[in-house]
Amino acid sequence: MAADTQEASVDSGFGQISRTKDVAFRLLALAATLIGIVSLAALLLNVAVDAVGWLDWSFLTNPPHPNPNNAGFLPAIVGSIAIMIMIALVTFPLGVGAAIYLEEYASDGYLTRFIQLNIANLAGVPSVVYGLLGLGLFVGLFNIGYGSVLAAAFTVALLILPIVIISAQEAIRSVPDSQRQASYGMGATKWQTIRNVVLPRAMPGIMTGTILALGRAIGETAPLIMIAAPTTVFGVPNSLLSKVSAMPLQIYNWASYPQTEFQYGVVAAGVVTLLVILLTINSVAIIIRNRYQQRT
Amino acid sequence: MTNKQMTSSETEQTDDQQPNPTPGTDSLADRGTDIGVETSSRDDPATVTDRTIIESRDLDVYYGDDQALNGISMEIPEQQVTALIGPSGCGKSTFLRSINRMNDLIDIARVDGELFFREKNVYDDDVDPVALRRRIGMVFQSPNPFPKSIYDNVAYGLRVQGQDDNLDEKVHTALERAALLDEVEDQLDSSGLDLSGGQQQRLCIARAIAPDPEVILMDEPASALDPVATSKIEDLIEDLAEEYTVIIVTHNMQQAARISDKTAVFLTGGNLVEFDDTTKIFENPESDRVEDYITGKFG
Amino acid sequence: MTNKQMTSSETEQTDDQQPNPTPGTDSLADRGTDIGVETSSRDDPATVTDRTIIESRDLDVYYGDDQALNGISMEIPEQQVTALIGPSGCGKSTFLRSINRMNDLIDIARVDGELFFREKNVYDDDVDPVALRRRIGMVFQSPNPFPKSIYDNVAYGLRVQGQDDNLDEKVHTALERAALLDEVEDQLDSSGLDLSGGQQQRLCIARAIAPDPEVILMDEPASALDPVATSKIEDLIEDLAEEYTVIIVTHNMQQAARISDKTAVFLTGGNLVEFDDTTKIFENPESDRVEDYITGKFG
Amino acid sequence: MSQPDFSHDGIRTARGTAFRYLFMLCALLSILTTVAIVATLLIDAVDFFATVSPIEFLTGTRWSPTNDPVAFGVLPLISGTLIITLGSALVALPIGLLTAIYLSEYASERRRAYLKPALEVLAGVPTVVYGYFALVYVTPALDTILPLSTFNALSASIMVGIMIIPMVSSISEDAMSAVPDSLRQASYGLGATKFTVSTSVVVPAALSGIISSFILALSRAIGETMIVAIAAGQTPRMVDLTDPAGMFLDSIQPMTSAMVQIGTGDIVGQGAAYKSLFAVGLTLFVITFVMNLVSELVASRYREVYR
Amino acid sequence: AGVFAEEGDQVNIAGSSTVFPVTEAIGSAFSEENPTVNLSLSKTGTGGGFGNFFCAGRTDINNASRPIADAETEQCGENDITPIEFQVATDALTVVVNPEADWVDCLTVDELHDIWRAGGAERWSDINEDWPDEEFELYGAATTSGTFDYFNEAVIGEEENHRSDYHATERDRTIVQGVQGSEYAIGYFGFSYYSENPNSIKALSIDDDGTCVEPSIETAMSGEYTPLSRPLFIYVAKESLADSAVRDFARFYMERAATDLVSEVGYVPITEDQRDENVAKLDEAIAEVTE
Ligand SMILES: Nc1ncnc2c1ncn2[C@@H]1O[C@H](COP(=O)(O)OP(=O)(O)OP(=O)(O)O)[C@@H](O)[C@H]1O
Ligand SMILES: Nc1ncnc2c1ncn2[C@@H]1O[C@H](COP(=O)(O)OP(=O)(O)OP(=O)(O)O)[C@@H](O)[C@H]1O
Ligand SMILES: [Mg+2]
Ligand SMILES: [Mg+2]
Ligand SMILES: O=P([O-])([O-])[O-]
Repeated sequence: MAADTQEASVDSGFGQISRTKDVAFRLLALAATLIGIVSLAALLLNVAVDAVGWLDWSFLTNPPHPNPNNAGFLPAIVGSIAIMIMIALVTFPLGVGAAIYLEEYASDGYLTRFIQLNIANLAGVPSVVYGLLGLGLFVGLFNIGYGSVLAAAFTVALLILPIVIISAQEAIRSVPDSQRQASYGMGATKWQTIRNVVLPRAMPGIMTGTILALGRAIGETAPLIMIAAPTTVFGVPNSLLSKVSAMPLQIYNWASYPQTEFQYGVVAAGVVTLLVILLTINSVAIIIRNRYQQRT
Repeated sequence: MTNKQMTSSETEQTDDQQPNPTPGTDSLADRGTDIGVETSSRDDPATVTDRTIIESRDLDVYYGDDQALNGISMEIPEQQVTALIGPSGCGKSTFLRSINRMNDLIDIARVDGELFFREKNVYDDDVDPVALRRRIGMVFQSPNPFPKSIYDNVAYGLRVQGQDDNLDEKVHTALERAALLDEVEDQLDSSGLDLSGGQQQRLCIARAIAPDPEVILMDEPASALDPVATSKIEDLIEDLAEEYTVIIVTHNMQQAARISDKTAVFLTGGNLVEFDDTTKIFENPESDRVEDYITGKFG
Repeated sequence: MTNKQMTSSETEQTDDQQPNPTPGTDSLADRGTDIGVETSSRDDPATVTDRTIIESRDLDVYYGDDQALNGISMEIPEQQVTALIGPSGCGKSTFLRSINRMNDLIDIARVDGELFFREKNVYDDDVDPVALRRRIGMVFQSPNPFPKSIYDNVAYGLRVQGQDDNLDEKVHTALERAALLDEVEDQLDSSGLDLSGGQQQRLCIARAIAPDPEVILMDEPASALDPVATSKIEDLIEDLAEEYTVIIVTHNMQQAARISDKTAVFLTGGNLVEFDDTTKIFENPESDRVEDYITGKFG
Repeated sequence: MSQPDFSHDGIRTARGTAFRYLFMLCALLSILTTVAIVATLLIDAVDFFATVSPIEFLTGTRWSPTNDPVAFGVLPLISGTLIITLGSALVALPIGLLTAIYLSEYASERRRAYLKPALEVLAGVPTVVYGYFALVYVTPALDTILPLSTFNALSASIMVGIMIIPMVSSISEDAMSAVPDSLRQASYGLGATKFTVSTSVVVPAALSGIISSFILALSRAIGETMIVAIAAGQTPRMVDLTDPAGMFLDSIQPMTSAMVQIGTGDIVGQGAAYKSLFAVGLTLFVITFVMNLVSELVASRYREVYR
Repeated sequence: AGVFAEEGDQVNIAGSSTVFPVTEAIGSAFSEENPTVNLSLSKTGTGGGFGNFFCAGRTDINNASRPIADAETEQCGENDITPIEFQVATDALTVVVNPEADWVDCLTVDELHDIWRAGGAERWSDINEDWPDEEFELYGAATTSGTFDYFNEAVIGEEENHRSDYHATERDRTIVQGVQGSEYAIGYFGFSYYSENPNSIKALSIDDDGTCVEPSIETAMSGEYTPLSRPLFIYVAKESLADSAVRDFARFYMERAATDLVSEVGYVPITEDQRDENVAKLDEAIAEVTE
């Protein structure tokens, strides 16, 4: 090798370029990533601690009561579950049907693009506006009773329908085209192909999306307020027209009670119950997703 | 041995994909042997019928504004193996798909001209493509079994077509004909996806023949397989031709030469340049361009 | 003309990618001309220095458990064009990226051995790869201008490296050296993405040379371009070598023969089989395998 | 030879058509929903505007639907919404963007695999819970260092901000991941540090996706109801933008919160006071609809760039 | 309603937030004995309950912290609803301030008037020069509430308006929190909200005729606490009594209103005489509709 004249400049030239900015930025970005998670964790810890002593069997099985020691969550829990079942019954077929139409039938025309854009937009309409829709449509026009199971379920179903459609579309889109080709090649009709090939393969994805959407539904409060769901319900709903309460609504109401024990006890117990149920729902979705993770 | 060397100027031509055919001086017959064609033993006249099962007349196919097939006319004989060969993009798959109207599934595809299946134009208004496809089986480039059990894969077509009497028997027969039964007999309930690539492709063939179609279309059925699996599929195809009409697209000229009775050579632009007995095509093609293609000058 | 024909048995070999070298009988020198190598005029000793700028000693590179380079030792001379050729996957890009430590960006990549840039091992702990890269420019396979104005593309490296005095002048000079100035002088504010492919690649070269590096690494810089654009880039590379050391990976042997002074031939397994003057490599290689590769027997 | 019979099977065809239209109906339901929303809002809003002029509604600076003298100026409510949006933007946009950069440029595959779902939990927590957190934990905590009203815009904004972080971060991250690696390589090749690559190449290239995420998140903040209804108070006042302390430390009333107040029965039906619910709802719908539309259009631009 | 005729085991109640705890306590006890009855209870304010629910035929019972107004009776009549009034408790409307507000323990009715009328005092010092020169932070009942109506009538009077620049809410808890959070706040609501939070807020005594009287169950029961002690009612729709669930609940309510259940939530229970009177009135109405 020759080149000895340049050696000095060479060594200095490879020295460390300042990384202060780089390192600082990295830490800043990491901190930003963690800040939401950490503060949520702190709040959850707080509420869990507050719920201790309040969240017990009698809380889960009693009706509400003005005395915090007797207050119970049962009608709200049952109400939420009843609403949820109804929502699932409504959104699942409608959502999957719309997704099938958009993915399997619709050609790429203006109407399709318009529907698609419209669905994306509906997913962003504030829930309180859906509440007004429910008030006008189900309580007003169809007269199915203020605050009834049906009115609540229909209202929230419309709210989560766009989410269900979008996730079902994604699931359907992930079915490889070679599978459809194989089916059509066998002389299957479009409907046979959809029923026997597309849907079975897309189903885990559709289920996951729907269950996650139900998780969102169970936390919705504003639409229920708008359709005048009652403040408090004793006893469990005995018909689709029964007035219904729901967990988030009961929590909202308890937050307005005079006694501090409600604020730092009963409400905390309600919040923990709601979050545990929500977490259970979401884990079911994740288990389904993992169990049926598709081979490609 | 000198003719094994590729000159640099030829390399350049190949890069640019601009064929510049140079008439060879060797006898074409000699070259036939030279390229190692083992011509099929199936052209023994006793096993071959001469009836035409599929005939296309002046068939054009367009994708949007692009023409993919240009006035294709050919008569495909019954119970023989017809190979479609040609460079990439020349329209082989398009032709295959226009036989069982799978092109209907492509929004922008449009077909002009006529295609007869046993003297019925399949593009007539009264033809239901679903009914058509029930008489024409199809096997694809890469194996695409459904994520169902082996049994259900084979039974699929039978069920779809409402032929669900004697299901067990039919499934077994199909697997047997596809030379797969011995390997999977004990695991009919396990998923079709758990098989090897070659087995999967034979499963797809079993699935295609189970409803007892008259024609089997195969679009490069072995291109995703290793040589061992490929040779099994090739054997199978020869067997199938005893009962079915097989039309196969392949990139592999040796394969076409080995297994087919008739060969159609498509060239770029969607033209059918030559269609004849396989022996003739590989040993003594009419067209210089076919000769160039077969001898590997381009494509 | 007979040697332009590729026989079918050769086709088969090519398919299987199993080289089966057969010693040729022609003189090697003859074949050099045969493949149309127009050896570079730049090996005129007056324009060539003999100083080594980059030297690798027994360099191994691994991706996870796979070894991509195997004990590479070579000395790359200053202000010359060195071409790296070899079949796909042989490690050419890997070697190139190990010079400016772009391999650091691949999580699973690991380097053993030494690589000296002006006698400093760039893998020493005290070497900051960022500083290293500021002295070694790089141009990639397909043009990758930033979605910014032409001006900002060229100014990017200057700004990043804090050389932002006389920005206008430096940008102009770089564009001029990259033979692009005339074509874009009036539209420096328009987006780099609006240029043609060949212009985009020259823009990327201008961007690479603007901060005045000592070495320019090019990884198949013309493979995404049409022949006209390619020839412009080739001219440019020859010009650049008057000031810079250029190391270029190419798949195109004619290109290597045309533009480089030195050629390194890598073969499968990450081995450097031969490294010598380009004329020598193309006219009279030492190794049979190199000969086979250059004459198109495999790869 | 007799021609084969490929004729259409009537039942099969009819069934196919029936399913087609059935599914189409499901898809059209979404359009019907939009129409129904607009119709419900409009019918009552029109009633409302028969008694209160739209000009008075849109320009009035006093909102007092029941107390004499009644006034229906929506501006105080809009200004309340503005404050919450501003406050939550200050929290969510920088944090969300930095998070996206961290996830897309810095985090290892493994770390991203658990950070992303963890972040998405933030968006899944029911808003009533956030509202409760704001009122019961955040406000008392902040009250020790700031002269805070029990109901204030600050804690509500912070909570809304935390809730929308995942919207910003995941959509922005998608856009950043769509930036081709070749651009990063080009930048590293020129001797750029990771910081420079992120800020001068990745972020500008992903800008339309990032902006789209911002708009979408802000639209969500504008429509957020329970957090503000619980924690921000019920004081419809014109916010003085020159007085940041007054803006955030005191009680305000955004549009959504006013709607809840009317909805919970504080106002007797039929009269203008009750109908104003729909006028406010319509205003909210129009604002968020336009924002969602803009966001969708901006996003479709970035999706096209690198396809 | 409509095709889905409502089932007989549903009792719907709306109305006063003041009366709410009483009904909630009794409803809770009732539902434990009658788990199949679905009892719903909304907190809408007295006026909201009459206007939006009860007289519109959507509820069977309305909680009320003031007697039904003429306009409301009329609205009910239009919809063929016959409201029957039952007094179920007595309340002491309580004026509260922050515990830190050590300068004030008692306000006269005139001073209250000055604080709460439209265009009245803005600062504490406007009432009494010795008091801090600080603006009031006012928390009060929403206009739909009986509390507002009662306070308006008893303190502000016909000639003047209640001020409107205050935190008006149906959620009394909000008032507790608001007053608790600010040294210069003042608010009013039903006694129970005070009795549950005696440490976080301070109740003021009221001077009507020269002596300061503090709000308590005793002073309300004895009638000393004027003018802010008031009767609380429920109104039952006579037509709903055809429903056995409503009947059962109304009877149950009348029995329990005279017990400790009421005093436990911070109100004065009715006397046994009042209870007997209520039961008789109820039985008479039931007899009429079940003929
Ligand atoms: N779905 C489609 N949409 C648009 N153009 C298409 C479509 N399918 C094929 N084409 C075009 O039609 C021409 C013929 O395609 P085809 O697939 O039939 O060729 P091929 O001979 O099968 O090629 P290969 O050997 O690569 O499979 C090509 O130019 C192709 O690009
Ligand atoms: N990022 C990576 N991760 C894992 N393996 C890699 C990576 N990059 C390259 N390899 C492997 O290392 C070997 C050498 O690759 P390299 O890209 O250097 O080859 P090459 O000679 O440049 O090939 P080509 O001409 O196709 O570009 C190949 O086997 C390749 O699969
Ligand atoms: Mg093809
Ligand atoms: Mg490479
Ligand atoms: O809720 P009120 O008792 O004040 O009507």
